[in-house]
Amino acid sequence: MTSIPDAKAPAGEVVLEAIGLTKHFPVRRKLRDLFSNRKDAVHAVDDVDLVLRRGKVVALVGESGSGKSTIARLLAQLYPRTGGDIRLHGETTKVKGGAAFRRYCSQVQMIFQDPFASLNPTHTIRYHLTRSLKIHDNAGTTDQDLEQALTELLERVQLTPPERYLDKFPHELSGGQRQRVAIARALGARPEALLADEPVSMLDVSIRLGVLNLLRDLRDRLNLAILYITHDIASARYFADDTMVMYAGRMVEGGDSETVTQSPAHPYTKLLIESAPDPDRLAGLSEADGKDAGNGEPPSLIHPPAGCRFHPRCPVAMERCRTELPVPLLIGDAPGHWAACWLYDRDEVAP
Amino acid sequence: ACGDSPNANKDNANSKGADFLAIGMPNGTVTESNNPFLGTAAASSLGYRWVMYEPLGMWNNVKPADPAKPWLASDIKWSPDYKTLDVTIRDNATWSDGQKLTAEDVVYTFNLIKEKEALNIFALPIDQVTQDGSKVKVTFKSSQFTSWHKIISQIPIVPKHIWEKIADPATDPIKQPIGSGPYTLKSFSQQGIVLERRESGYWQDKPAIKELRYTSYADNNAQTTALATGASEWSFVFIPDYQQVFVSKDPQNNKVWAPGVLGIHGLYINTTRKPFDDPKLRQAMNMVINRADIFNQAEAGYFHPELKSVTGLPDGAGDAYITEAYKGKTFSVDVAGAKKLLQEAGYKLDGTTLKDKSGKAVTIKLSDPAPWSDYQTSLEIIKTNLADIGIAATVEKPNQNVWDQNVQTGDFDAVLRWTNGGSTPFDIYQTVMDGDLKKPIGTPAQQGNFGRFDSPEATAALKAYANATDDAARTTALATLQKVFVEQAPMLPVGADNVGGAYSTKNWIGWPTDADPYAPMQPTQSGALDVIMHLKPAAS
Amino acid sequence: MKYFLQRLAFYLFTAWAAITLNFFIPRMVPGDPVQALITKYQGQLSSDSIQSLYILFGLDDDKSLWQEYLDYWNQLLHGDLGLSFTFFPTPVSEVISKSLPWTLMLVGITTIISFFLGTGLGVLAGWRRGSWADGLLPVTTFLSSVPYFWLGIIAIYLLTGPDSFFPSSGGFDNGLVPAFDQYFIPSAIRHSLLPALTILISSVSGWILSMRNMMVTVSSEDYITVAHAKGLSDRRVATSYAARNALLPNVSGFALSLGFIVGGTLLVEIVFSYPGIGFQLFQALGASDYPLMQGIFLIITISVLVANLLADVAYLLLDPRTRKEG
Amino acid sequence: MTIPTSSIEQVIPGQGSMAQPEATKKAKKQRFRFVSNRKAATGLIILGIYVLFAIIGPWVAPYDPSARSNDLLQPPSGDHWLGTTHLGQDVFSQLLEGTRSVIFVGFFAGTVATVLSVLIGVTAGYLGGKTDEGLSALSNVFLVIPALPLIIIITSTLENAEDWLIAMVIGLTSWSWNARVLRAQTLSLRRRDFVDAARATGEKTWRVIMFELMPNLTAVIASGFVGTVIFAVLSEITLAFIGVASADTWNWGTILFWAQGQQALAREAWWWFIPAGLAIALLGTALSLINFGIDEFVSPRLRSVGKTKIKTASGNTVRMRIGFTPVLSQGATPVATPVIRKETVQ
Amino acid sequence: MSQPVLEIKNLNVGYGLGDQAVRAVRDVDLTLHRGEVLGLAGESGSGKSTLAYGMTRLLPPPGVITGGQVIYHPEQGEPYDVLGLTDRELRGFRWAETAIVFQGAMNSLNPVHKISTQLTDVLRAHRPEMSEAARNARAREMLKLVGIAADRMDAYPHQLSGGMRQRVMIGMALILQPQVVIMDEPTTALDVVMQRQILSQLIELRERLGFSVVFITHDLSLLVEFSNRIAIMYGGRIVEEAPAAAIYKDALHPYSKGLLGSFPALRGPRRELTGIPGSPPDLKGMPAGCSFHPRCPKAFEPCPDKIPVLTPSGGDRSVACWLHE
Ligand SMILES: Nc1ncnc2c1ncn2[C@@H]1O[C@H](COP(=O)(O)OP(=O)(O)OP(=O)(O)O)[C@@H](O)[C@H]1O
Ligand SMILES: Nc1ncnc2c1ncn2[C@@H]1O[C@H](COP(=O)(O)OP(=O)(O)OP(=O)(O)O)[C@@H](O)[C@H]1O
Ligand SMILES: [Mg+2]
Ligand SMILES: [Mg+2]
Repeated sequence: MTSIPDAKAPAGEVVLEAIGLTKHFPVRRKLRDLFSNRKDAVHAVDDVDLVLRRGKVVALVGESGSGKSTIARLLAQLYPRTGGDIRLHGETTKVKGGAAFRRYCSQVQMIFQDPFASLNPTHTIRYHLTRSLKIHDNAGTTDQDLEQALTELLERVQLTPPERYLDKFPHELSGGQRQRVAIARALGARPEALLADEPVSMLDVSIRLGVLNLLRDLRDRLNLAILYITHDIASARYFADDTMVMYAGRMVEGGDSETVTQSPAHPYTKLLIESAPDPDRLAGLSEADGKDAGNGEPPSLIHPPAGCRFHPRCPVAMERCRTELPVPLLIGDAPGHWAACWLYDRDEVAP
Repeated sequence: ACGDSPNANKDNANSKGADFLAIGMPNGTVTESNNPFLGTAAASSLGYRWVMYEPLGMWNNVKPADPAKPWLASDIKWSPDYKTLDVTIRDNATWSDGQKLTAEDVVYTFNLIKEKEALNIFALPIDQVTQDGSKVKVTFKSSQFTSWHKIISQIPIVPKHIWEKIADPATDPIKQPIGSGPYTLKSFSQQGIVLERRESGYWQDKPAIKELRYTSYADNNAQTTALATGASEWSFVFIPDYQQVFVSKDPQNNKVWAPGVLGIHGLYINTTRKPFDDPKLRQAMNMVINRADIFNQAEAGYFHPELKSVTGLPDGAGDAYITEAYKGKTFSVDVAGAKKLLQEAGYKLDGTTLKDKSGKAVTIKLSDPAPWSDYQTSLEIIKTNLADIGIAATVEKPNQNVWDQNVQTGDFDAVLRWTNGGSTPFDIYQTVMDGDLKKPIGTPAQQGNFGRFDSPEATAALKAYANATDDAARTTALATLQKVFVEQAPMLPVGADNVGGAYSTKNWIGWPTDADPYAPMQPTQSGALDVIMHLKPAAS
Repeated sequence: MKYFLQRLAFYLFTAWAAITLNFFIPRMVPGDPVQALITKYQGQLSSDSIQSLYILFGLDDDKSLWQEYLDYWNQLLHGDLGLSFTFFPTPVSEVISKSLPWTLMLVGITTIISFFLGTGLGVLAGWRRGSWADGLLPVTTFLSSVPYFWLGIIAIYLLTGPDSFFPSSGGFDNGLVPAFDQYFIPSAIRHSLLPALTILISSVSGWILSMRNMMVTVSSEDYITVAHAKGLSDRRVATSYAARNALLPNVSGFALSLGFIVGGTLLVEIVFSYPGIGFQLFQALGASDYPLMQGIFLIITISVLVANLLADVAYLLLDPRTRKEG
Repeated sequence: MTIPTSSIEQVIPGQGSMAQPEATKKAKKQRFRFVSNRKAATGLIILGIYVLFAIIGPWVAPYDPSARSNDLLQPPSGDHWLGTTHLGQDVFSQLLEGTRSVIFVGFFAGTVATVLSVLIGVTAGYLGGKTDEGLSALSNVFLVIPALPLIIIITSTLENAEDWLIAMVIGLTSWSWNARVLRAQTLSLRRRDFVDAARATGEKTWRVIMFELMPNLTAVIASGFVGTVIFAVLSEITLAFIGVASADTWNWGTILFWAQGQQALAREAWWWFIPAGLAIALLGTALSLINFGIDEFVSPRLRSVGKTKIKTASGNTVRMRIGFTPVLSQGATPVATPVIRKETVQ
Repeated sequence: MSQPVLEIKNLNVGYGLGDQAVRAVRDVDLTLHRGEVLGLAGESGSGKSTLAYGMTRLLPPPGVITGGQVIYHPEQGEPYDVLGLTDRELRGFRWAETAIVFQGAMNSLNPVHKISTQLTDVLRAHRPEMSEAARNARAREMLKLVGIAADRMDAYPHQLSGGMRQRVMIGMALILQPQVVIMDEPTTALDVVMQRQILSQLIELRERLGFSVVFITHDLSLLVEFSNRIAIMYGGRIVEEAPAAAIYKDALHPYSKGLLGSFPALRGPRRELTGIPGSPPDLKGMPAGCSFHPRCPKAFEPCPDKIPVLTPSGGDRSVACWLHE
């Protein structure tokens, strides 16, 4: 039984690191709870470790409600955390507001899922970008500097010619263009880490690709550390260096993207991958789909199942899974590929 | 089926009113309280206390100098200094529960007032009340010359045998009134009260009207409408343009009679404020006020009878009191005279602006609460009148509470207000000029002299008048008072108070008139009982 | 439970705050009840009586405002609202109990009718958008902008008269005594028609408009389209699907307006001389009658709170989403 | 009390209808769409006329509204367009003069109430927690206390009830409903991404409120403002009518007060009573129309469909309605192979 | 299989009238065969939903059907034009012959009624002769069919999870055993696991009950997996129509190609993703000629001028492109 070591080759400098990150949302109590002294909470994120490195994209996949956005918001310091630690360049940071928060923002920026909602409909593109530049003192001193900076930003996200977009309102742009503006706004702070929370899920299929390619391009050119959150595991494979899989608030599997998607270890990851639409299936290229395992609902996060949170849906659940919380275990098929599943405990397999 | 319903015999509610008289007052809603001593009780505000409870005698406001008509007292005698009252109680009066009314009840009533300060609404300085058979003697600590009428005609006599059992007569609503009057309470609702005639036991011939129906209307408008439609046959209410609104609806029967009484309305001037501390200026102002306009436009040509005598005493009621010096002297608008007067006194008319001696423009703020539309109209008229001599007046309409306070504390330039009324001119002059009532600016003067008029002469004369023991002394004092009032013009009188009413002769006739002013015409006065006793069915 | 306690705390706090305000605000009014009384009678009441009135009203001894406040609470907790000044010595509770039923009957019933009528018409207007029902809107907009009292006065002028079916003022024929019999009830109904009509005309449009807007909003919800797709009859879609859902937001508005019945009808009652509580309040205001004002405000506050409570409950009953379980 | 005509959920401009990318050229038109709303335009025009009279009324009035003349209670004539009062004052001049006070009180009170409701509602909604609870409790208390009686009481404590004081009182007592609406609205806005996005960019709290939230609340604030103006106008007129507020200035309530006190209708002087009431009703209508305009602007669903009745090819008229899409023409014969299109180039 | 159940002929659907008018569906011809799953793909705004609502006349104002026919072939009897039905007939036709499952199940269910009510009121409207008990039994049966315990009958929509709600909708759609079920993005709000469960169930049911499905989504990989035939829409027109496998292997229209090259594959070699440059057209300023030509990498001389029509190009497929003319 080995716990996960920092097995990654030091590909890049660690920018942002989460250790044992935990977030519980308190639940409003109801009448009947009066007599029990219980304090209910949504266990949105439990004990999550995550490392973002320069020039690397880490994908976070998992079904809806598994806590992906919560992690992003925690990392952006938009929520106070319940437990655990967030380290920026190795230093524990906990900021609530004021100058410290702005300093933090200038290094960690977030992009939201919905480009239709994350831009203020009442402001022009120029306003959005100017604010982001000004707050982090990247606007220069003169109007010209500012104009220059704005142009640069827009060019960086391939909105050219910039003049065409600067004075438009968000609703005058297409979804892909809006998401580019959102990205440009994040870049205005010149961050080192970018938290992209499902940046393309609201976009049209044909446009998604452009935005993802843009992000990849930025990673390469600006050497950004990117957290790419998605529920589309195929896009994680395409776009991310590493992929982490979440289930009901916990990390269940991680490793480099190709390995995780091609030889998933955790039963949940397997289910996820099996369920993903796959045109090849029709052509008979993949194995016949067995009776799907995951019949059932995701668990309640207020009273999460004891032991492994996936065990009620798991086709191969063992007695142990019901009681004991699985620890991350190395699989061994590729460096750094791990899964939190007792199936991979040697003690379990051996006998 | 509904035999026991209180409304069972009310089918005729809207039919011909041969049996009943519909009396109305614009008093808003009422709640059931028949305590005759409390002005707030329904019995008082609507006036029906006087048909249930009776006074010792009937005093006629319209002829204030006349002696009281004996009522429960068969004989009323005042000592010349008006400190002792001797009354003989008639022996044929009974209470509506059948018990006999005796002198003991009268003694009880006077003692009640004496002991219960809350019930002593006239602040009577009763000294002693003694009884001797059917005779009662009441002594007072001071002369009651100026308030004898209150004692005789405005104190309801109540039955001792009932009232002595009441825990607190001051706060008891007396839901089952027992009185000596010709009517008893039949039913009560927040809108209307029905009284029915006592069929036996009343000491005089019973009145012709079987039932009195009192209604409290929400406001003047509702009351006027009721009068116009005939739903109300008798009321005391201000009717703008009564000819068109009321009389013309039934010119044969709809009538208004509004005789003046010894109580007036006038513009109180704050005599502490410059330049209005100058009697000449006030006099000049007095000379330009167009009382006829006010009477016709603001008071609808009847409500506050026009004051003609410069003494401020109304025609009719005041006639007996106008002293030699002012007999026949009447107000007339005299702009030229006023200008001349002002010029002589050192004022300058600069174009349309009057400048006082120091060269400052004379301006004045006239103030009265907005809801008093007749006052407001009067002020508008006064405003234009004053403009004739270059005084720029503005009309302010503070709300009533604020206005009250301003008047009492002397925080005003000029207000239109009433005086107390009484059986002699004393109340009028006292309200305006009594130095004893004067308070420093800022301290509320509750009883009168709101303009802070300072005249030791008038103060002394008022005292002399109230305490005199013979008519000669009274005449002398009165002459002084009138002289001060006319020459110093501390208040510019504009109209008389009235005890009139609007009534209909459709069903009932025999109302008091100019020709036969036997009683006041206001349904809330004690004289209303006298009126009701006089009414006879109209022969139709 | 926390929610429940919060609600309770809210109601208690609101009641306390409102009652306290009700206590202090009338006392800020300059002048006093005795003076107001003297002034009200404009010379008919001699100023000699001032002193006796102070004694009568119990205003002769100087108490600190704070002491009065404590006394007031003490009285209140004993269920005693004091004696009214205007109607001295009638207890405030009696004044209120005599006038409250009138207001409740007139305005309460009218508000309910107005709500249902307005809602019904609103459903029609919203459902049949573009049909004749749209013609209702400008008319109702105009009518809702007409001041109550103005409409009432014109109605009195035009419709009442000696031979008119409509009486011009009051709650019932003079000479009658309130009782449940064949004389009084018809009379009371006849007297309530004009004021009721006035209120109805100027209040119904609010309901029409808000219901119409809600209908329009709800009509474009997917489940309405689904209901059509299911081939349900037009009436069923309109009532059971659209109107049922559109009604929800109006419920709290309705409750709120029920709460305002007592306070909101001052003018109608003034204009029609209706013996209700609004008119009573108006009289109390003119007479600096603190006890009565406080009493009426207390009633208003309580009724608004009760109405809010009812709204909470009604919402709970009507919207299953608020009925949380498990 | 203003009854909200639209539900709270859908008052965010730029949402819903605009969720799909729209033509860029339309953008500029957007700004003026509110004005091009027929209801709003009508309302604005009428209001504009009122405001104009509020400004120039006293100058163009043919007479001094308080000046007495000898034409007592005259019906409308060439000299006195709306007749005279019992004192011979010119009713038309009173009406003109009164416009200023009405408009002033309406707008001033509307402003006071709006500022308060924004401060309290938005702060409560944005900050949440204890602040929210405290501020919500405050607005609830004000919501429970009946506004009109309260205004009457407070006004009667005033020394001299000048217009601005009355407006102040009305404003101070009538903000609570709007505050509640704004709070709910802010709560829902706060959950929207652009607020978080602005925070994540590093904006200060006050800037988020002022520059991110507020612009999105404009429509709600505007409709609350208009609602309060209606309420304030009616309150002022009511106060004047019952004679509580009674400064020296003329307003329509004062005219009605005099007319009623002098029993204008009973004296058949309709010209004295009717016009002021109509003026009020018309102003109220104008304001309501503006509010509908705002509602429709904000919630496009409420917008009346340009044309609701259309003609089908067969000449029948059908009404557009939900659930039964009109069919304009049916191909009578099945077209097997669509060869020639009616349209080739646009 | 080749027997048509629904034939859409030259259908034109628009929004608004006069100069505000938008033509969202243009001259669409489409045939749905008995028992098949017809996929309808295309990017957002291409008119998929408009087509689906239009052919059932459910498009809310300002939608209007400006022309065309929708011929329905009942199991027995003569085919008739759905667009020519009176309101009464249309009500009878709806749900009994074609049922619709919408995108958001939460919004498709009335939040204030129990699901039992919503299931049975279809029966009450269409089978008035059925007894209350029979109706309930039928509703319970349908719930069981879609894998929901019958004891959830009395639940309100908000008490069910998203997946369960969508199942309820599917159960409701099948309750009258219609010939055609139209599904407009029935699973976009669900996550992949749930999506697969529901779709597998649906396919299974179709095999059992034999209805035809029109399946709308813009997720091509999903479509390819689940449908028999796919029609691809662009700018209100159908640009290509072919069996699913054919399209996947070899899309003819450049737009179809682009779409297929836009999504990353989960399995197999990491293929190069091309995407489609440019942005979707604006319906009001539709480019002349082939509306795709401004974005088309292969656009040539006739494209900007002439509108290509959908023409068969062999093997049960047709395409509207000058390249294949
Ligand atoms: N502010 C909050 N208060 C209470 N619970 C919350 C809050 N935010 C999120 N949650 C809960 O926490 C859990 C995780 O939510 P989160 O938004 O992180 O999921 P997600 O993985 O991003 O889902 P999706 O893919 O739908 O975006 C969910 O059960 C959600 O209901
Ligand atoms: N009410 C409307 N008024 C005007 N145009 C509309 C309206 N509704 C939709 N449209 C337009 O009609 C076109 C087709 O819309 P439709 O909803 O059918 O597309 P879709 O293919 O279903 O898109 P999605 O995949 O986003 O659901 C779009 O361009 C849209 O802008
Ligand atoms: Mg998320
Ligand atoms: Mg769609």
